[in-house]
Amino acid sequence: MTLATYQSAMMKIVLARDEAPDVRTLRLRFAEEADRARFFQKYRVGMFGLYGVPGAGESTFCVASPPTRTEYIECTFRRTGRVTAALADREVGQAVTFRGPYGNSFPIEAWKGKNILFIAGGIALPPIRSVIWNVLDRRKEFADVSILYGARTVADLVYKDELAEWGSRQDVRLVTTVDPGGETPDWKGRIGFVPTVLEQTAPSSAHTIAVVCGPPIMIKFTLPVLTKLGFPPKDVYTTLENRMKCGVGQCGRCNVGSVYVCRDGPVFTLEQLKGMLTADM
Amino acid sequence: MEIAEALRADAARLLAEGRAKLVIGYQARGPHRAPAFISDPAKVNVLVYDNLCKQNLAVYLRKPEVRLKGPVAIVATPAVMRSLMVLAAESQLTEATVLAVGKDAYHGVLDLAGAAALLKEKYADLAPEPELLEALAKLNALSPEARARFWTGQFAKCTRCYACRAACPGCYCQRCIVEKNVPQWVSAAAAQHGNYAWHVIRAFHQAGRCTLCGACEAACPQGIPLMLLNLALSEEVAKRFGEKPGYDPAAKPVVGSWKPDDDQGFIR
Amino acid sequence: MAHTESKTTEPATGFQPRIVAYVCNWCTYAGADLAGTSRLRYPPNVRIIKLPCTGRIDPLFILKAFEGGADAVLVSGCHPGDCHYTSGNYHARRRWALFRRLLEVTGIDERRLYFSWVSAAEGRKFADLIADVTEKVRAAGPFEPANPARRQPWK
Amino acid sequence: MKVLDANKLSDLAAALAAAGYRVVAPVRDGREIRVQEWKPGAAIDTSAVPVNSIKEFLFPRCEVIARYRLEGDDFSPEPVATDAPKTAALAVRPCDAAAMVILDKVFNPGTAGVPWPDGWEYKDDAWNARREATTIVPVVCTAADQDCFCTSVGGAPDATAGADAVLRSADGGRKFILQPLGPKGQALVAAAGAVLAEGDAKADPPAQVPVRFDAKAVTEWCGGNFESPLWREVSLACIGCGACAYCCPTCHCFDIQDEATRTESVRLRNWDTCGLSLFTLHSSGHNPRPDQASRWRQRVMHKFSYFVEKFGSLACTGCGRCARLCPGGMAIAQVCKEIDEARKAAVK
Repeated sequence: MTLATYQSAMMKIVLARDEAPDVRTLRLRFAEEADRARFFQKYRVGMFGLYGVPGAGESTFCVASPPTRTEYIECTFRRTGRVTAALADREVGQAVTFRGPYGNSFPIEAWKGKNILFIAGGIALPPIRSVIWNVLDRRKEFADVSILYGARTVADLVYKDELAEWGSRQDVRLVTTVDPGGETPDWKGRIGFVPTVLEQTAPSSAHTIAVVCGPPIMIKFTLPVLTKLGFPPKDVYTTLENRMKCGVGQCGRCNVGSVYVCRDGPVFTLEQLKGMLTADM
Repeated sequence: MEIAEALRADAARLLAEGRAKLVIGYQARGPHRAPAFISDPAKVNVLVYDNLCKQNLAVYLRKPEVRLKGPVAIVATPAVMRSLMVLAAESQLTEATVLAVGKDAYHGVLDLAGAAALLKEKYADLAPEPELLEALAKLNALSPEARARFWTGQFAKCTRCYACRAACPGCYCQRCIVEKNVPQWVSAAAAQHGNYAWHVIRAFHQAGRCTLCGACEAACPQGIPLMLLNLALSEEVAKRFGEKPGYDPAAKPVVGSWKPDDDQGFIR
Repeated sequence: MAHTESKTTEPATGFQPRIVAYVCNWCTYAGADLAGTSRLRYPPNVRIIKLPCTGRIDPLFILKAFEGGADAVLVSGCHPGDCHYTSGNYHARRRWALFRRLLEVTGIDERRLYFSWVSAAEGRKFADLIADVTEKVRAAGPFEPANPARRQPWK
Repeated sequence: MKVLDANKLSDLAAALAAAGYRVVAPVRDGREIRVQEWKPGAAIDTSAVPVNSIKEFLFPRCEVIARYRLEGDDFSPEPVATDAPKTAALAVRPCDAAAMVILDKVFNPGTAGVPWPDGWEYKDDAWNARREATTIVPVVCTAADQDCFCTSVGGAPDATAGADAVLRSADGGRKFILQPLGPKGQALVAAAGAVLAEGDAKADPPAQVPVRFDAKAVTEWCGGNFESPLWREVSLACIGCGACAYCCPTCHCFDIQDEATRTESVRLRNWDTCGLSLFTLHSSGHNPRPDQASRWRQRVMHKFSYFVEKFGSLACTGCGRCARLCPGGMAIAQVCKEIDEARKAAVK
């Protein structure tokens, strides 16, 4: 018997890139066409998966590439423990395991015609990078696209090439910022914490969807600013990353109150979050 | 119930005088004796003391939620006092307010030095239960293979709930070796080799520190005779190094110190 | 460390013990080196793992060797007074004295666990030691497959 | 009706073993009574609630869920063999049988009448295979101790939820009546053969288990009291081990970890519990449940609030093991009683 729930697909690393100190992106190709087809049949932007190296274990990350790119998936992660170290040490041509996609997704079909504001901090850009690319790959379907991205230091900014690309596009408004003291002499972006910069740039909330992802402390201070700017809670989206093991609503690890982040999330609106026991997050 | 009455009076007094903001003692819950956490002098009446009061309350002194409610006064049997001595020797506490209870006596409110003096004066000859000594003697008499079989059977019961660790006042590491996974020294699975490594390392990390209070074995929901391991080590500590931990709040750790003339007959 | 494995070494010539030796860098390893450069013969049954000092040899290392199926473990370092770090071997001595008792009571007796002091000048002692330990372990036979310290195959 | 003498439980076990069942039953093991695989000669002891539940025979403490062959830096998947022997859980407790129905909701979603997001397809094959292969035969409790509280959580000493057959003490403890309750139970009775006699016996009255708290009230209170100071007070005695969760018949949280030799890696599913501080610790160092109070709250909330909300039932069957075995002398029933009282006091 095979345990279907825990069966992983075999993936081959086709590209590996260091984004920032200890932050790495892997581009993975499905070894089996059937696995690829199954994945993309289900995959919507915002879903996550479990990436593994046998002997080290599995780790949960969002799929960082959009469903509009159907030949591969990407993940970006920080090297912090046993599994992420093993993943980071794998090289192009080697294999890793993957199972997913799991969870819910951003309802971007419902956002057509609206402005979209992305707000991300540090290593939390990858979970919404897939949304950004999904929107940009279908650029005509959406109105204004703005991205506010901050990190502790210039070195900690991830996807530097893509930031440059987004910054040079006429149809994207990109604001990058680093925490005070994190700038370099040639830094051209802003200096300040994400919530502060958000308040300064004061984007309009009219017909706008906000997608926020960042460390708990950034989220805590950003949400009130969005409220102040007039964003209704139902139009503010975020994606939670709790510790997960099974990914399928059984292991009990990602509970936030009665919510299983893996099953009921990871994408939530601020409206939903308000009804949740955020102290448990 | 003379002891309990004296305890209640002193507990109420300590709380009323502000010398303690929390008294940890024992209360009855059906046939069980559960810890009582009292901060209101009017509620000291729940305190009881009898020979069912076996839990080593010293374990709570390392719990942040309990510390926050301090300063703490603790109802302490000789076993608990010995744990306090070990904790003091290891710089885990600098002072203590102890409501010292003995087998049939109440010794009043003592500080750390007072408890140390009391232990030396009245409880210097604390010895393991005869049943335990006998069980270890029986185990020693077996062949190595038979001992291995015995422990295979015992460790097979282990669910890795870590009640033994949680119940031990001496197991106060912020992150236990078994929870470290880079590298993973001890298998986390409740299976043969991980269970063996866990129990051996748990016992070894108590070597020279264990006061034979029995909290680990009493806590084990599966009834694994952990005291056999602890006693074997304690006997060796006494025999080789002449040490009996838990009497001197300034003692040097047995493992972690050394003497040039330590026996090395087993080294070639 | 996670990659130890249980495999009984039983070539056609009969039982060949697998002995894991944890040795210190400054004395015993140098002693083993001297045995080699002096062209002294000793049985090839020992796998040497070099550590900075006997003080660094955690009992977990010994458990890991048995977990992977070592038939015996040898731990060796500088003679008392010779420690490169002054007192590492004195600390280790106390630890071993207690740890061997713990292993004994759980069923791993003195036929499986050896301790020695071998200095950088004692190539001969090292060779003789390995020969003697190998003989003793050969006599003791393979480490029991069912011993609780050993990893069992996953079902 | 099918009856057998009270001292013939082992004969029944032997007959079932001979018929190809793996029999698991409560057997005395030193100071404990433990549900374990019955071996010839072992005396089945129903005198007290065993220290373990039957959970571990359907959801083992550790289990291989994936396997890989390692060759240098390469690896390839290997098949996993799930062990699901035909099993009879004999003379176990009604509260354990009831717990398996609760666990079905987690491991076999969709089929147990549980509301679940559309298209949820993740069933646990291993659980389902073992569940299918297991015939559960509880014995009606004729005695209860002060830690039993099945009647407070919708159970009863003679409840048959999750049971395929039931043993009833009869004729003042001299006999057992074995009553099949479904096809699996009937198959077991048939397999038992001549050990069971056709006869007549009068069932003894089940134990009296007083209702200790109002579970509905606890659920209701939990819904609005996540931040209550009561959690901090009642959890002071908690020393942070997993004794309660691992003896619990309904606790089902687990961890997934890899273990490898040089040639083989297994992905293991190990029991885990919200009581341990590492359970929710993020690799960043952030811990959503930083203290024992929040961890203990999770335990109570999960059983009495979240599970009710998600699955429509409590995740507690009142077996009382957690209270009997808690090294810190805690009792969930006591806490529920305090909650019930706190609620009543608040209403006044």
